[in-house]
Amino acid sequence: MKKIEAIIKPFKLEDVKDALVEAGIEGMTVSEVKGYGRQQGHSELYRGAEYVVEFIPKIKIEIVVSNDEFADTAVKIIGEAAKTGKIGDGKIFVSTIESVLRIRTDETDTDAL
Amino acid sequence: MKKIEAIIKPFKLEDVKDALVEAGIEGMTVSEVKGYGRQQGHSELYRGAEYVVEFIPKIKIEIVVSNDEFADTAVKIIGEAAKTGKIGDGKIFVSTIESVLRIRTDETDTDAL
Amino acid sequence: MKKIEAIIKPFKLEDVKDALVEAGIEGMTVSEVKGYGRQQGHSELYRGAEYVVEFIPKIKIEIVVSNDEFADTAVKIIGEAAKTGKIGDGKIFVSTIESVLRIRTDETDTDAL
Amino acid sequence: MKLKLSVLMALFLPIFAFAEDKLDSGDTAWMMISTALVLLMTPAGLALFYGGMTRSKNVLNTYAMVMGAFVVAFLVWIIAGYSIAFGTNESAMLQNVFGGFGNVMLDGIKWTDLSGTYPMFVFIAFQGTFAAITVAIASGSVIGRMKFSTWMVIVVLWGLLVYAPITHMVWGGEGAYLFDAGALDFAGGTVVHMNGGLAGLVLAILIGRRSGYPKTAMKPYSILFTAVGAALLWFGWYGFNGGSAFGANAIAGLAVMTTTIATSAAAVTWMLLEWFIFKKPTLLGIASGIIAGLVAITPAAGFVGVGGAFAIGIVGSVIAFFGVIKLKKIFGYDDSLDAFGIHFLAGLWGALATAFFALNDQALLWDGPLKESGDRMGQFMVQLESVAIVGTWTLVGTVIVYYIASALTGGARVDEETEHNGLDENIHGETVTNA
Amino acid sequence: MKLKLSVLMALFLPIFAFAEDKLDSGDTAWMMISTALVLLMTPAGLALFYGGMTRSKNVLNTYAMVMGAFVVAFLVWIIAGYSIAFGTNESAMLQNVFGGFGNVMLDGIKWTDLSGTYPMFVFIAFQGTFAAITVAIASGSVIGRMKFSTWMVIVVLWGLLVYAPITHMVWGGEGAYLFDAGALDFAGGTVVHMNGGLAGLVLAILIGRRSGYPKTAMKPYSILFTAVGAALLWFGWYGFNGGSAFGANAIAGLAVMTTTIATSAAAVTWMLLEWFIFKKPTLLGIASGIIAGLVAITPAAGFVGVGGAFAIGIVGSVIAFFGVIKLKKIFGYDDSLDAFGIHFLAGLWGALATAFFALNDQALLWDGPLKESGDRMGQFMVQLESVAIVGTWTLVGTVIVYYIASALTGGARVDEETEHNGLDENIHGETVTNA
Amino acid sequence: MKLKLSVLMALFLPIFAFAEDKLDSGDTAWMMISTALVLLMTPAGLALFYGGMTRSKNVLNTYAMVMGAFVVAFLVWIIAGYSIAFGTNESAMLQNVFGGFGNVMLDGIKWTDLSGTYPMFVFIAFQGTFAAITVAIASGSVIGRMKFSTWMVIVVLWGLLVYAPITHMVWGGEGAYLFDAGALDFAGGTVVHMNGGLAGLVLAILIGRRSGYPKTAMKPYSILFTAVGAALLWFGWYGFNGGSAFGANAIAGLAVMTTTIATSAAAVTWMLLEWFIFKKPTLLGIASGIIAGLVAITPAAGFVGVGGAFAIGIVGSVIAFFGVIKLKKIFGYDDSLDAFGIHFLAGLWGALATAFFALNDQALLWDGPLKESGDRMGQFMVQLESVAIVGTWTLVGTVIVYYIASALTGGARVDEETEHNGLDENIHGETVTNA
Ligand SMILES: Nc1ncnc2c1ncn2[C@@H]1O[C@H](COP(=O)(O)OP(=O)(O)O)[C@@H](O)[C@H]1O
Ligand SMILES: Nc1ncnc2c1ncn2[C@@H]1O[C@H](COP(=O)(O)OP(=O)(O)O)[C@@H](O)[C@H]1O
Ligand SMILES: Nc1ncnc2c1ncn2[C@@H]1O[C@H](COP(=O)(O)OP(=O)(O)O)[C@@H](O)[C@H]1O
Repeated sequence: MKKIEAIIKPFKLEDVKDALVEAGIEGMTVSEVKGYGRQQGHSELYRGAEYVVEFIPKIKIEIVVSNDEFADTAVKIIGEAAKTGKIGDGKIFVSTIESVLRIRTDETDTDAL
Repeated sequence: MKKIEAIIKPFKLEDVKDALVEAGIEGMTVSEVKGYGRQQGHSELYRGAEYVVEFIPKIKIEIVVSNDEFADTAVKIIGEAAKTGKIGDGKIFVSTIESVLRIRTDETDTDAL
Repeated sequence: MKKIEAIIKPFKLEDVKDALVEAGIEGMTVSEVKGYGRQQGHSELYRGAEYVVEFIPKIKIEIVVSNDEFADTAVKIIGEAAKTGKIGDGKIFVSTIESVLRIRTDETDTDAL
Repeated sequence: MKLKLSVLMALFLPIFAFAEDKLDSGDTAWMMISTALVLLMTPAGLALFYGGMTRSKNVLNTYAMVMGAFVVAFLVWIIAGYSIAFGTNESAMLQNVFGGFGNVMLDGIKWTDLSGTYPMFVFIAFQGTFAAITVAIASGSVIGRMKFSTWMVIVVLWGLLVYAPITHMVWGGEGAYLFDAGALDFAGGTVVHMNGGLAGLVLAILIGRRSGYPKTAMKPYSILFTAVGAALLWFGWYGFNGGSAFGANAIAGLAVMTTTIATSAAAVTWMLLEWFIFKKPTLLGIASGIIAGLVAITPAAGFVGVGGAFAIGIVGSVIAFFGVIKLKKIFGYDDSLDAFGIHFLAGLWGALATAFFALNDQALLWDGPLKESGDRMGQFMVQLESVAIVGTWTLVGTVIVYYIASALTGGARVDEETEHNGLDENIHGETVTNA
Repeated sequence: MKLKLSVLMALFLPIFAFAEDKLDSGDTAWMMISTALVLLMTPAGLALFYGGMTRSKNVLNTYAMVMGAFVVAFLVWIIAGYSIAFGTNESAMLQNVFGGFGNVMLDGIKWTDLSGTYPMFVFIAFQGTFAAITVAIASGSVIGRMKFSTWMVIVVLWGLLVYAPITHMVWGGEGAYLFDAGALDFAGGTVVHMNGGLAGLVLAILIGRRSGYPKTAMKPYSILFTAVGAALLWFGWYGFNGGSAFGANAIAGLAVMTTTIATSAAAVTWMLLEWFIFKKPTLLGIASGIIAGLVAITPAAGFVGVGGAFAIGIVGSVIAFFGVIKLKKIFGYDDSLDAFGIHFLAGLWGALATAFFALNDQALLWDGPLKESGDRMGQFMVQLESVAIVGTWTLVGTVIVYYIASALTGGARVDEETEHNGLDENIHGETVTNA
Repeated sequence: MKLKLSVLMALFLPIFAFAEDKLDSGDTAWMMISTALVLLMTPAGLALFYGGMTRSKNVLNTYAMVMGAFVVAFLVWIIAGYSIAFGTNESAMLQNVFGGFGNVMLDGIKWTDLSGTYPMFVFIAFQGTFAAITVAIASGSVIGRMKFSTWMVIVVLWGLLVYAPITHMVWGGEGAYLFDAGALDFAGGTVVHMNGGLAGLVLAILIGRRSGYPKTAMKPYSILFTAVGAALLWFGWYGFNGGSAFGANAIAGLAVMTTTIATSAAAVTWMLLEWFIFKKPTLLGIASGIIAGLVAITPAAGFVGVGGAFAIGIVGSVIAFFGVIKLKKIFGYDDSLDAFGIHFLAGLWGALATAFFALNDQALLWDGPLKESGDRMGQFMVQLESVAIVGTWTLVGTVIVYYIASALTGGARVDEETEHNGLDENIHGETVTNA
């Protein structure tokens, strides 16, 4: 099983979620994170002192899927839906998950997804 | 070494933590996430417009343990403590961790846990 | 490719980020988490009832790098910059990432980092 | 009746500039601003004080219970409450507890009518804000588990069956039972605070504890809001106590002074108690001390001097502290935001202490044993009697109101899921903050 | 002119203690506190009411638009607004709409001058707070997309070209067009609420909708702040309506009473409408009902009785509810925080309803068909006329002001990125909260 | 003494309705509401203004320092402060700086006593709220690193050793040094703002900077709260400045007007300065300008006209802006929330500017060179002298108070861990918000 972790721009979450659901992926977990990268943050002002906000709000989406094929599909869909073409669009990471348990039913692995 | 990632209902955190500690697992990292899945969110009202809150608050627990045995125990304990039997109880994912460092002491891997 | 996950004390974030950037690592994702471990939390008071805050605010840093060497460097740098020598300094975990996609450009793997 | 008293006072105190049946612009200004100040206390002061102390999932519900209570209770007051409280009943027996329905919808009152030296309409509005805050206080005890519908019905019934008759008995003028007995309650120690606080306890016991209480830590959403609420309540209280002199006169000035002293002393007391006992002085403690002091001085504000204000504030704070920290644990009831612990106990203390600390000054006192013969012990017995009668009426009335309201709304308590998810989400469809 | 009226009233009502040309300390106290109360309404009440309803990324910008509007508009008022509104023009024709520049920078006014029974300076400051809140109301319609610079320019121009002449027409005394016609607007139903609300709509249409509207859910930052804002507005409104009696007199007392009744009734109405239609009574709904009631009773506060206050509050709430929930959807304009839906509609209703509910009481009424001959239909026609004229002036004036301001600041709308990231960040360099 | 002056004024101004030794209900109403307004400024206005600007880990501590300062300082005022400030010393030499202990615990004052035309108790309570806010202002400079216990001791000692004698010198009536010299300080430019602001700086220097200052970005918890605090301060300031006329009279009316003008002008000025210099007008800037304007006009509010108010507000804002943005950096002290930068500098400016902008009007002025002989330069020298003497007293007194308090509480500064984790957690055991 594979885990897809995508870091995207917050305002793209809705689009990405819709695209994934349309493609049949029905479970995901998202969290608010802050990203540091090439994208320049805006600057804030406090009592005349300007400081750059280097960490920019991003959304992390985590999806566990049962096989490589689904993983590829998911990566593709997210990549398309999250793209604006401007710096800071984010990244998608894929890694391996060894086992899964659905707490409610005790189903495991592929059944649990 | 293994990493256990569990997505659970927020109000179960206390029970899960207690059960883990009782079983000798003394370190964990938790974060607030939002989950999308079969569980239906509630609806919110704004100026008469009703919209469904699709992302439901969940808690993610991450635990790194030194071997498969501990991993199995942890999964079992969490699975039991977090269960309500209702949709949305969440999932537990297990993956492999290659190395660990305890920052304070520079101990590594199993010693660091 | 490797993923480094570090759990550190929040007030060390600035130092760690600076050290990483100096070493040429230019992308990272951070999030606010709460840690449970040996470090004792402070106690809060409400209407005379004292309760210990067991989950202590921590920062999680995630960095994906293209090879083992970079991973070692990153772990070393973080380990040094985040150290205070007091309980609760945190841990660093390393795992494998199979593929990476930069959303903006569709570059993959090492190119995407 | 307090109304009468201010007129009577004019005879004793030549420094008061007013004469009967003539509008005095200074008194009118003071009573109008006092009305606005007491209004502010409920939808801003109390709502924030309570809202900040609730768990984040119930903050808006708490606010809605307080703000909703105000608007409903005020209408009830205009429709019939005022008539019951301050109307005059033809039957002398009924007049003891019940002013009748002669002024329903303010029938018979013209905008040019005066109450002493200021418009009668201002008096009615001023009193209406008292009616509204009293029931709103009670909400603090049942937060986090009562249906909003049940609460709204309680507000209606309670205003008619409990608040209005009690007000009549204490402040309803000649022929009213406790008024005739000579009870001293300057601005509502019995009528408002004991009454609202005890109603809270009764409701809390009838509806039962919040699930998880007292095991689960129920953390306040934000004490910052509670502190702001306390500050606004303090501000508004100058209208509450100062306005209860019914004019911009020396008695109002005295009330302003004693209110500030007692409140400050109570806040310092609570802070020190926490510091000595728990090693940590909390902001919630300072805010709670402020409220305890304000409540304690309420029945006494226009009767006591500087020393009395200190004593009432300090002891009132100790008693409320004890109620909040100890009593609640001993008996195990879930008085969620301590309406009983603070309002009932400090109000009770203030009502009784008035007998001992009231200045023996003819120009200040209302008719009663102390004024007539300097009989403090006799006055204390009257105070005891008024406390007992008000307490009993509240107790019985609130139980009746609860059961009717519960029956009308299909049970008073929200279902488990609602309690668990929070009332904000399930009842109101709102969340306290959206990032 | 309202000024005159209070003096005139002294002749009819012997219960009023003042005499011409003599300072009355009670009236002065009341007018000063009323000024402070109305001040509070803008940088605290309205700013919180609006700020809480905006998305988190625009909260500080919303606050700055309201608070900034106040300080700029008040200066504009002192510099020339007052003169245009309350000055006296030598040309009788011009005097219909324009008081001239005789009192620019308050020239010719001494600190010892009186306005009836209290200092002229207090009258000017009091009226200045009205000028400021009116334009601030309009900001609610264009939140989240207008440049701060454009807004500041609008505030300046609008105060001179729209607010001041309208105020002159309605309240500018003998020779002023609508004043002479006998329009009844006690505290600003046309001058303030219709005017500000319609200006909001015009600006909203001219600048266009927020990107994503109405598809995207635009969640309010925190209804808690909105509720506090509503409570502070209510509190301040006693100065707004009560102070519009220009003295601590029986008319002020009547306004205090009708304001409280209409507001409570409107809040309960909105709550019940939501409950029946959407199954959930929201805190935002209660708060909105409060504002709707306050707005609706404003033009009528010192003219109607208890029954009239109930009717005006209840119907005003229904109408504003309809404006906010339905009308906006039907026409598709983005009246972001419902300045038009609530202020214009409830203000319009109140202005017209005054003709029907005003008490036929010589001591209360201002000159006009109702007072002169008990002609309600005639009065209604005058009210209609005043509504039409004020509406037209606002419409045309606001369009002109918008285009000038837009031209001066290189376009009225922020760029896409700013709108997307939030105006707090890009315009002010601030974030609403830092953990 | 200001007390006297209001009585004196009655002789000059026949428009004032009061006569000696007779309670005037309008003046009494005004002074009571002014007292309530000034009270509100501390535990709500200043506490929010400061709380919002602190880092999230110190918000509740900041609030507790301000609210705690109020309650302690008020009690100190009643116990001995009032006596020192407004008592009369038998020794003419001591009377220059010290009113003696004759009125300790308000001994000798009856509730029927008057201060001019309103109750003496109201005067004492009103002045007590000034004593309390003055020391609370100073807390802004030392936030985030001072022990709560040290602070509480400072509040007690400072109220007696610094505030009360300074008040005596300036406002203590005949025989008091600066009063006799003819210093003009209408509502506390020297007594309150310079005094509190300078005390803040002294404490900030003695206790040292926050760790990490000025390198680390110390972000404000929420400017939203700061803006609300500024609005509440503004509202309360009508009591502060208007109440300093000690009656509802034309001077109070003048103060209401000048206060609103100067504040609006200062806010606009600060906004424009930021806009031109930093390209971004911040909400914090608007709020800071409001406070700067309020402070600057305080000593002048009842003495100047429209033009003077504009000038004092605008320049006061420029000076405070310079203090906050530049001076702090140049000298490197950590005046955390700019108590010195805003209160001292704008207060100093206002005190000096009063000499130049005061209207040469016998009915307004207090005794002094300007009134006696139209000698502005002489008046300026008196103002300079009063600024120098108050400054020196504050400086020396605050140093002494600091060292005593520090010694009594085992060092004034919290330990490193507490500073690092935040004072909320370690000192009060509370967190600003619980999700
Ligand atoms: N090496 C990395 N490891 C983890 N996260 C990264 C890494 N590089 C970038 N990111 C995340 O991706 C986001 C976008 O990266 P950035 O360099 O700003 O633009 P782009 O995605 O267009 O290359 C960052 O804000 C950060 O959250
Ligand atoms: N494929 C998935 N990948 C990542 N997280 C998932 C996935 N499926 C479900 N989740 C997480 O588990 C939570 C519970 O899933 P849900 O389908 O609602 O109920 P259940 O756990 O009972 O099957 C979701 O809210 C989401 O956070
Ligand atoms: N086994 C574990 N799995 C995941 N996170 C852990 C684990 N052990 C510790 N942590 C994280 O590391 C943090 C520090 O651990 P702690 O035991 O308090 O001190 P130290 O790092 O000095 O050993 C914890 O707060 C927690 O977030």
